[in-house]
Amino acid sequence: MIESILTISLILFGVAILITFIRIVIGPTFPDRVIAMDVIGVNLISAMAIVSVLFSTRAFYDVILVLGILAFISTISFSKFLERGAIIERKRDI
Amino acid sequence: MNENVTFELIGAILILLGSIISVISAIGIIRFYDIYTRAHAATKTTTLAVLITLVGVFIYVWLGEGYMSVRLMLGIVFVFITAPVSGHLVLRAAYRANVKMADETAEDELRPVLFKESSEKKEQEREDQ
Amino acid sequence: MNNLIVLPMVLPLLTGVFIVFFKSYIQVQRWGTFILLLVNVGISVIILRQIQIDGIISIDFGGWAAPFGILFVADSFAALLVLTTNIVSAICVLYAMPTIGKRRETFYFYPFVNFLVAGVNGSFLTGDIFNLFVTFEVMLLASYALITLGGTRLQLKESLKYIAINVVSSSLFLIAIAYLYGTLGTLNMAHLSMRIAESGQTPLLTVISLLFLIVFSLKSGLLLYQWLPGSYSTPPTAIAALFGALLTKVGIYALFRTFTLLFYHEQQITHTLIAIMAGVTLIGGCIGAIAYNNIRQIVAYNVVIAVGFILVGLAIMNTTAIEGAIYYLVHDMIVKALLFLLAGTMIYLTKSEKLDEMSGLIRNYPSLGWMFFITVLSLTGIPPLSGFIGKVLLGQGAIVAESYILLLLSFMSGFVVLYSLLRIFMSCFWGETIISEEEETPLSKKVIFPSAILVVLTFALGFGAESIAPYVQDAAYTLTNPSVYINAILPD
Amino acid sequence: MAAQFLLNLFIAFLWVLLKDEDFLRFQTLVTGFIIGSFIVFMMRRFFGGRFYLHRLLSLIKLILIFISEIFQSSVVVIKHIIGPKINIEPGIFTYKTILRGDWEVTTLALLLTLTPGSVVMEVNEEGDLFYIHAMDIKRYKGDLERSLKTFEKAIMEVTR
Amino acid sequence: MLTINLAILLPFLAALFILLFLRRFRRFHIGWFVLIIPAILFALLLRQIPNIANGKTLIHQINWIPSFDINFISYLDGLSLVFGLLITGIGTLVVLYSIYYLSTEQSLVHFYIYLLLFMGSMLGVVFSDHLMVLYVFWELTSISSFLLIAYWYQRKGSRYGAKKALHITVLGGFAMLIGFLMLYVVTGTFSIREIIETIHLYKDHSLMTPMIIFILLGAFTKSAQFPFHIWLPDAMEAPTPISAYLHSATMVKAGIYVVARFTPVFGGEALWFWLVSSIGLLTLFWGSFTAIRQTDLKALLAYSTISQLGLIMTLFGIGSLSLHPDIHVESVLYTQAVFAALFHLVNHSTFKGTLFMVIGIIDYQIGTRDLRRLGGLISFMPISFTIAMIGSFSMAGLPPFNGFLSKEMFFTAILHLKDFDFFSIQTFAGIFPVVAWIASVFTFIYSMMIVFQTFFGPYKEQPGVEAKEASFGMLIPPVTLSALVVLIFFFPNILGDYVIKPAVLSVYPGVTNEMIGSISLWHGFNKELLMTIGIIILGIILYIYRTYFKKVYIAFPRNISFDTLYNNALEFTDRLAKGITNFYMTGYLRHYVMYIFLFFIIVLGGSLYYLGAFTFSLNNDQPVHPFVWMIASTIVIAGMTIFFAKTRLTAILVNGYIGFAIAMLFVLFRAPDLALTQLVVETVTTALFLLCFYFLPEWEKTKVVRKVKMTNIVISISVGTIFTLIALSVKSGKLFRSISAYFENADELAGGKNIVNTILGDFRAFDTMLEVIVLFIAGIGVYTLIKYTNNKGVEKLEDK
Amino acid sequence: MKINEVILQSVSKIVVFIILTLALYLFFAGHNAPGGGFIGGLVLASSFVLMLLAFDIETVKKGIPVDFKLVAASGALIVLLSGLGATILGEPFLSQSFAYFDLPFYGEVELTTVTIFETGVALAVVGVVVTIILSISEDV
Amino acid sequence: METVIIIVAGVLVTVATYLLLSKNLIRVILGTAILTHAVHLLLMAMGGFKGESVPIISDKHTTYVDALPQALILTSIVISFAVTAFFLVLAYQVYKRTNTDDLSKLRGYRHE
Ligand code: NA
Ligand code: NA
Repeated sequence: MIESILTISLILFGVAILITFIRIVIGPTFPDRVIAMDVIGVNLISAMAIVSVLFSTRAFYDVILVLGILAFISTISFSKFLERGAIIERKRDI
Repeated sequence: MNENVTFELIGAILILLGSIISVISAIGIIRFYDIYTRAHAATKTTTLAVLITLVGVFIYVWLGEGYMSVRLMLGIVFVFITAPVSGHLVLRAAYRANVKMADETAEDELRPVLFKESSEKKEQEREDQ
Repeated sequence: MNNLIVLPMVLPLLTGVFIVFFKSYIQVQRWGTFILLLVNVGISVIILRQIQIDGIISIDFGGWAAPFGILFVADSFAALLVLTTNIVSAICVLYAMPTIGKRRETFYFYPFVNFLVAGVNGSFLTGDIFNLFVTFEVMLLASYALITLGGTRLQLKESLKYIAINVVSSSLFLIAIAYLYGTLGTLNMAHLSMRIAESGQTPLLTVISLLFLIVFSLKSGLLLYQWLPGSYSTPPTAIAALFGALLTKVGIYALFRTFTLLFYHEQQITHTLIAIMAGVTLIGGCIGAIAYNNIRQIVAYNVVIAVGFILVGLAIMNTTAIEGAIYYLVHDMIVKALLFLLAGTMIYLTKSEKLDEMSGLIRNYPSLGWMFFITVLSLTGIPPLSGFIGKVLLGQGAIVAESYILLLLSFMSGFVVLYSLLRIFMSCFWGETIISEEEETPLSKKVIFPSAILVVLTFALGFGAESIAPYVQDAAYTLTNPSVYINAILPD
Repeated sequence: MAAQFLLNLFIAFLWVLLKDEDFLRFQTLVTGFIIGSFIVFMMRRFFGGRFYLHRLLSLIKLILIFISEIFQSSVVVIKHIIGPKINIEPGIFTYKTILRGDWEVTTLALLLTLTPGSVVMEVNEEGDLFYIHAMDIKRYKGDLERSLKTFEKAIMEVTR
Repeated sequence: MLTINLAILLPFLAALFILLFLRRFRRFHIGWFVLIIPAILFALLLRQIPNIANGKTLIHQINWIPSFDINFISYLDGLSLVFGLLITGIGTLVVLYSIYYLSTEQSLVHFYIYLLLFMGSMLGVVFSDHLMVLYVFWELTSISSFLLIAYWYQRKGSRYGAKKALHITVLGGFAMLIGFLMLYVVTGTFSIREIIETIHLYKDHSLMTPMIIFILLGAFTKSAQFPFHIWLPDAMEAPTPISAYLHSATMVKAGIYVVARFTPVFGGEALWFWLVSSIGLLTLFWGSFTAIRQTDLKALLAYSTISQLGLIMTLFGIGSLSLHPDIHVESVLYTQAVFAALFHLVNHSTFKGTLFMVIGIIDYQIGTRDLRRLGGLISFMPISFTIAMIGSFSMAGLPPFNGFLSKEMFFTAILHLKDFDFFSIQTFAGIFPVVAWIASVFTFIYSMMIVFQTFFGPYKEQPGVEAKEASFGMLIPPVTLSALVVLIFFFPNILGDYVIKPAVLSVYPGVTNEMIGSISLWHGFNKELLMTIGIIILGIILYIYRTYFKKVYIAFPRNISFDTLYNNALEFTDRLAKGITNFYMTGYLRHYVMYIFLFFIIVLGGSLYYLGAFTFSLNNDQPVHPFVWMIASTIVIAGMTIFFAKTRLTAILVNGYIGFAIAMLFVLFRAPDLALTQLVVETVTTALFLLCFYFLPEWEKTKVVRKVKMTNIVISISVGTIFTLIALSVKSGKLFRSISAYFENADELAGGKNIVNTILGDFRAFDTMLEVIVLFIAGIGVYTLIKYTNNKGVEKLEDK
Repeated sequence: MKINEVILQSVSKIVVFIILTLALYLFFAGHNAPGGGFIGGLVLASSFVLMLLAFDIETVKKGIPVDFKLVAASGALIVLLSGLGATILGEPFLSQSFAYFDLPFYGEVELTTVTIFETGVALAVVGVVVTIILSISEDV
Repeated sequence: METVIIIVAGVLVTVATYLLLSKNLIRVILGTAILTHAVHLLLMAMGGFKGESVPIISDKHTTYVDALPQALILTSIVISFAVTAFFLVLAYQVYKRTNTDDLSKLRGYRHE
C-alpha cells in the first residue's frame, strides 16, 4: 500500500514537472522560464527523496541537497544575467 | 513493527499531500497572468510542497527505518531559506528587465523610483536637442 | 616490473604540470621540456630493444590484471612511434625556443607541448579502448590550447572549426565505444579482439567497426580531412610542425590498431572501404596541394596526401605493405615536421605566405634552400632518403595484393608531392633575388639548427633503413598476427 | 554568551567520556548537550546576561511563525489557483521597516516573501524600505502590514 | 675488385670534398681539381677492357638493407663498361671544356658539385646489378640534371626547362619503379643477373605486360622518346658543357642502357619489340623533322639528339627479336642490330659531343646561337669550322666519318626486318625502312644547316662582338672528339672487338664471340649504300629549296605541339584543382560537419541495411517506471524546444533542464555519483554560458533558406535514426556478459564499498588521472586564451 | 536605484557554509558512499561560484588570496606523484593500498592511498573550475 | 526501459545534429553539449539496467547495476565539461575579434 502511495506521489511530481515544463516552453518572458526552472528543480528534490524511499537507499540524499544548492545557484545566475549581463562582477558598485 | 508501518504510512501520506500541492502549484504557474503573480505560486506553494514531502520522507526514514538523516534535515532548511531568495531575485531582475506587469495591476510605487533617473536623463536629452 | 613503459606518458605530464609553477622562468620551462623529451627518447630506445628480447611489454596499472584494469602495451609498432614522436617533439621544441616568442612561452607553451606529447605517447601505448579515448582527449585539449595560443584572428577562426569537429568526433568515438561495450562487454583491446574472434565479426560488429573507422578517419584526416588544411596552416610554425608531424599520426595509429587487432575478419567490407577512402584522400590531397599558391596550404595538403598514402598500407593489409606503411609513417613524422619548420621559417623571413611574393631566396638563405630541396626529395620518396623504402615496400605489397589502383594512386601522389613542393622551391628560392642584403631578416643558427637535425635524420633513416628494419618487421608481424598481441596480454 | 556555549559543549563531551561506550555515538553527544544546557540554564545567573538558549527558543518561535505563515499563504494561493476564475489586482507598495542590520532585514524579507500574496522586490540602499509585490493589493494590504509588525517583533526578540 | 664501387663513390666523395673544403677556393679554377676524377676513372675503366673482353665480369656487394633484400650490388660487364667509358671519357673532355667555358666569376662550386653528383649517379646506374639501387641512382641522375639545367636559376627559361625535365623523368622513374617492383614480385629477386637467369620461368605471368610498359616508360622518358621528348629542347637552357655531357652523351642514354640491360629479360616479347622499335622509329622521324624547323643551334641539336636516340632505340627493338624462341641462335643477324645500336651510341656521343662544344664555342665567341644571325664564320674560325663539319657530316652519315658506318648497319638491320614471320612484323616491315630513310634525309638537311648556315654565306656582325677563333684550351676537347670521329671510321674494329662485342655479349648471354661479325668499311653497292646516296641527293635538293620545303611546317603549328599540351595540361590541372578544392573546401563549418554526417549516413546506414545488421527485441528490457516516461518525455520536448528557441537564453536554460533531467534519470538508473557530478557540471556549464554571453550577441532572427532547413532536418533525422537503430540492435544482440561483475568485489579487492568510486580511484585510476590532466589543460588553456589576447602585442614574432 | 543585495548576500553566507561542509563530507564519504574527489571538488567549486555570484571578485579574492591555477597544478601534481609513488616500491604504476586500523575511541578506520589520489583530484577540480570562472569574469 | 532511453538518446542526437549544422556559433556549441548528453544516455543504456541496487556494496544487496558505464560516463562528463569551457571561451574570443558569430562569415583561410 505504502509503495503504491509513494509511486502515485512520484507520478504526481512527474505531472507537476510536466506542467511546469509547459511554462518553460511557452515562456513568454525569460523570467517566466527561470521561475519554472526553479520550480522544477525544487520538485525534482521531492522526486528524488521519494525515489530514495522507493529504492530503499540513502545514496541519493546528497543528490537532494546538491540539487537544492544548484537550483539556487542557477536561479541566481540567470537573474543576475537578466539584470546586469555580467553575472560575476569585478567590483560591485552598482 | 506495526508502529513502524504506521509511521511509514504517516510519512507516505505527507508525501502524497506534498505531491498534490506540487501539482496545484504547477497549475498555478500556468494559470497566473504575469511573471509577478506566477512567482507567488512558485515561491510559496512549491516550497510548501517540497517541505511537506521532505518532512514526510524524513519521518518515514526516521521513525519508520530508524535513521535520522541530517542531510535531509539540512535539505529542508536549505529549501526553506533559498526559495524566497530565488523568488525575490527573479522578480527583481524581471522588473528591472522591464517585463510588463499584468493589465490588472492596481498600483506601482516602484516604477517612479526605479526609472526616475533614466526618465530624467531622457528629458535632459530632449531638452539638449 | 614494466613501469618503464608508462614513463613516456607520465614524465611529460609531470614536467608539464611542474613547469606551470615556473610561469616566468622561461629557461626552466624550455630546458626542462627539452631534457625531458631527450630522456623520453632514451626510454623509448630501451623499450624498443627490450621488446626485441622479451616480446610485447605491458603494464597493468594498479596491478589490476587485464581485462579489468587499464594497461599500457608496448609492441614494436607503438614503441617506434613513441620514439619518433619524442625525437620530433624535441626538435620542434628546439625550434620553438628562438621563434615562438616570449609571450607565448610565458603563457604555458611548454606545458601544452608536454601534454600534447604525453597524449600522443599515451595513445600509442594504451591497451584499453576507453583509455584511448581519454589519451586522445589529453592530446586534443593540448592541441586546442596550442592551436589558439597567441590567437591571431585567423588562428581563432580556424581553431573554431578544428575544435568543433574534434568535439563531434570525440562524441562519435564514445558512441562507438558504447556500442562495442554493449555488444562485447569489455574494453580491453586484447580481450575485445579475443571476444570478436570467438563470436565472429557479426554484421552488427562490422557496422560498429565502420563507426570506429569514421571516428579515426576524422582524427587522421582520412577522407574527412576538410578541417585539416585550415587548422594546420594558422598556428605558429613550431606548433604547426608538431601538429603536422604528430596529430594525424595518432589517428592513423588507431586505425591500424583497430583494423588489425579487432576488426580484421570482414576485410572485404572494412578494408575495401579503407582502400576507397585512402584513394579519395590521395586524390583530394593531391588536388588541394596543386590548387593553392599559399605555402602553408600546400604544406597542409601534403599532410593529407601522406595520410592517404600510409592508409593504403592498411587497406592492402599484407605484411609487406604494412611494413612499408610503418616505414613511411616514421619517415613522414620526421620529414613533415621538417617541412613545416622550413616553410614556417620562410614565411617568418619574408613575412609572406604567397609563392609569388617570394623569389631568389637561395641567395639570401642558401642553407634553408637546400634543406628545403632535400625535404622535397625526401617526401617525394626519392632515394636514398627516408621516404624511399616505405614507398618501395608499399608498392611491393600492393603488387602482391594486386591492388593496382592503389598502387598507381599512391605513386602518382608522390609525383604531386614533388610537383607541389617543387613549385615552392622554384618560385621562392630560385628566380631573381628580391631581398637585398640590408633588408634581409637575419636567419640565426638557432632557427636553422633544428631543421638541420631533421635533415640529417632523413638521410640517416634512408641510408640506415636497416637499423630500424628489425623493429619494423616485428611491428608488422605483430600487426598481422593478432594472436601475438592477445597472448601477451591475456596469457591463458 | 560564547562562554555559556563552550561550557555546554564541555559538559556534553564530559558526558560522552563518562558513558565510556565502545564508539562515539551521536545520540550520546546530544544527550550530553541537553544535560549540559540544563546545567547551564540552572547556573545562568553566575554568568550574567540572559541564558543563551533563550535565543534558541525565540528562534524556534520565529520558525513556527514562519511555518504557519507559509501554510496560510499557500492556502490563499492554492485557493486562487483552483478557483474557477482568477480575480486579483496585483500591485507594488512600499513598507518602511524599523529593523536594522543585514540579518534582520534578510530575515524579514524572507518571511515576507513566504507570506500570502507578497514578494519583496527591492530593498533600498539604506536597507530600510521594502518594495513589495502583492498578489491582490486591495484585499491583503492591511493583513500584510499587520503580519509585518508581528515579524519585526519576533525577529527582534532573536537578535536583540 | 674495388674498381666499380670506387668508380661510383669517387665522384660523390669529390663533391663532398668540394662542398666541405673548396667552397671559398679561388686560387685556380676548381675545374682542374674536378678534371682528375673522370680522368682517373676513365683510366681505371680502360684497364678493365682486356678483362671484360676476355669474358670476365666484376661483382661486388655491400649490404644496405638486407632485411628487405636491398643491397648495393655493383656489376661490371661489357655493356656497363661501354657506358662507363662514355661517362668518364666524355666527362673528362667536358670538364676540360668547362674550365674554359665557365669563368671563375660564376658559382663554380655548385656547377661542379652537381656535375660530380651526376657523374656518380650515372656510373651508379650503369654499374648496378640491383634493381632498387639502379633506381636510386636513376632518380639521382634526374635530380642532378635538374640542378644542372637550372644552373642559371635566375632565368625563367632555366627554371622552366629544369622543372619540365624533372617532371617527366621523375614520372617515368616512378613508373619504372613500379615495373621493377613487379619484376621483383614475380621473380623474387632484385638482382638483374638472377632475373635474367630465371625469367624464362615467368614468361606467362600476367604482370609481364604492365611490367614492360612501366619499365619502358622509365626508359622512354629518360631517353626523350616521343612523346616524352619535349623536355629535352628546354633542357638546353643548361650551360653548353652540360648539354654536351648530359643531353647528348650520358643521361639521355641511361634509358638506352635500361633497354639494353633488360633486353635479355624481355627480348622476344612482342610488346617489347613493338614498343621499343616503333616508338624509336617515331622519335627518329619526329626529332629529325622538327630539328629542321629550329633556328637556335642548340635546339636544333636537341632535336637531332632526340632523333638519334630514336634510332638507337629502334635498333635495340629490332635486336630484341633475337631472343624470340623461334629465332635460331645461329641466325646472328639480329645480334648485329644491337651491335649497331651500341656502335652508334658511341659514335653519337663523339660527333654530338663535338657539335655541342662547337656550338658552345660559337655562342661564347659570337654571343648568339641563332642561325638567322649567324653566317660566314669560316674565315674567322677555321678550326671550329673543321670540327663542326666533321661532326655534322658524321651525323649526316657521310664517309669518312664514324656515323656513316653505324648508319649503314642501321639500314641493314631495318631492311632485314621483313625476314621475320611472327608478331605480324611482315605487315609493317615496309614502313620501317621508309620512315628511317626519310628521317635520314632530314638528318642530312639539318646537319648541313649547321655547317653551311653558320660558316658560309655573308658574315653577320653582332654588335660589340669581334669574331675570332676560340682559345686553344677550349678547342682541345672538340678537336679530340672529332679526331675520334675520324679514327673510328678508319679503325672501327678496335672499338668493335674490345668494347662493343663484349657489350653485345652481355645483352645476349647465350651468344659467343664468334657469332658477331666485325665492322667493315665497304660492303659493296648494296641497298644500304644506295639509300645513303639517295639521302645525299634528295637532301641537297631539299636543302637548297628549304624555304619552300619549310612550308610543310604550317601543317604543324607550334600551338598544337606536345609542348603546349604539357603547358596547357599543367595550367588546366591548376585551374581544375583550384576549382574543385574551392568548391568543397568552403571554410564553412556547416559544410564540413555535413560531410561528416553524410558519410556517417551513407556508411553506417548503408552497412546497416546491406548487412542486415538490425535486430530488435524487447526481451531483456526492464519495465519502464511511469516517472521515467515523464522525465523522458520532457527531455524530448526540451530537445524540440531548443530547435525552436528564439533566444539563446531560453536555449541555454532548456539545455540546463535537459542536464538536470538526465541527472534525474541517473538517479532512476541508480547512479548517485553520476547524478551528483552531472548536476554540478551542468550548473557550472550553464554559468559558463551565461558568463560568456556577456560578450556574445543575441541570436539574430535567422532567415534560414527552406532548402537548407530541409537538408538539415533530413540529415539530422537520418543521423538520429541510424544512431538509434544501431543502439537498439546492440541492446537486443548482446554477445557477451560484461566484465563488471568483477568490480562487485571492490570491497575485498580495493577496500571500497562505492563501486563506481573504486573503479575511478583504483581499477581505472589511470583514466581519472588523465581526466584531471584534461581538466587542468582546459583550465590553463582558458586562462591563456583570455589573458593572452587581453593585453595585446608585447611581442609579435610571428603574428601577421 | 542601486541594487541592494543584502538578502542574497546574507543567505549566501549561510549557504556557503552548508556547501563547504557538504563538500568535505562528500569528499571523505566517496570511498563507501556517493562522493569522492571529483564530486567533492566540484561541490567545493560551486561554493566559490556562489560566493562570486553573491559578492564580487575583489571581495572573494581578498577572502581567499590563492592562485587557483597553482591549486589546480598542485592537485594534478599530487595525482601524478601518487601514481608514481607505487613505482618506487616496485609496484605497478598507480597501485593503491589500503589497511584498517583500530583507533582508540574512534573505532576501526580505513586508511588508503586512494585518499591522497582523491585529494589531488579535488584540488585540481576546484582549481580549474575557479580559474576558468575567474578568468572569464575578470575579462569583463 | 533500455529501448525508451535509447530512443530519447536518439532524439537528442537528432537535435544535436540539427544544431551542429546551424550557422550560429552558440547553437553549434549547444549541439555539442546535447550530443554529449545523448552519448551518456547511450552508455548508460548499453550497460543495461538490470541488477538490483545502487552500486554501493552493502549487506542488504547482492547484485548491483553495472558500475563500469557509470565510471565511464563520469569521466566523460568531466572531459566534456573541460572541452565545453574551452570552446565557449574560444567562441567569445572569436566574437570579440571578429564581431560575428555567424559561421558562414567565419570561414577563416582566405581562398585565393
Ligand atoms: Na613566384
Ligand atoms: Na616566387
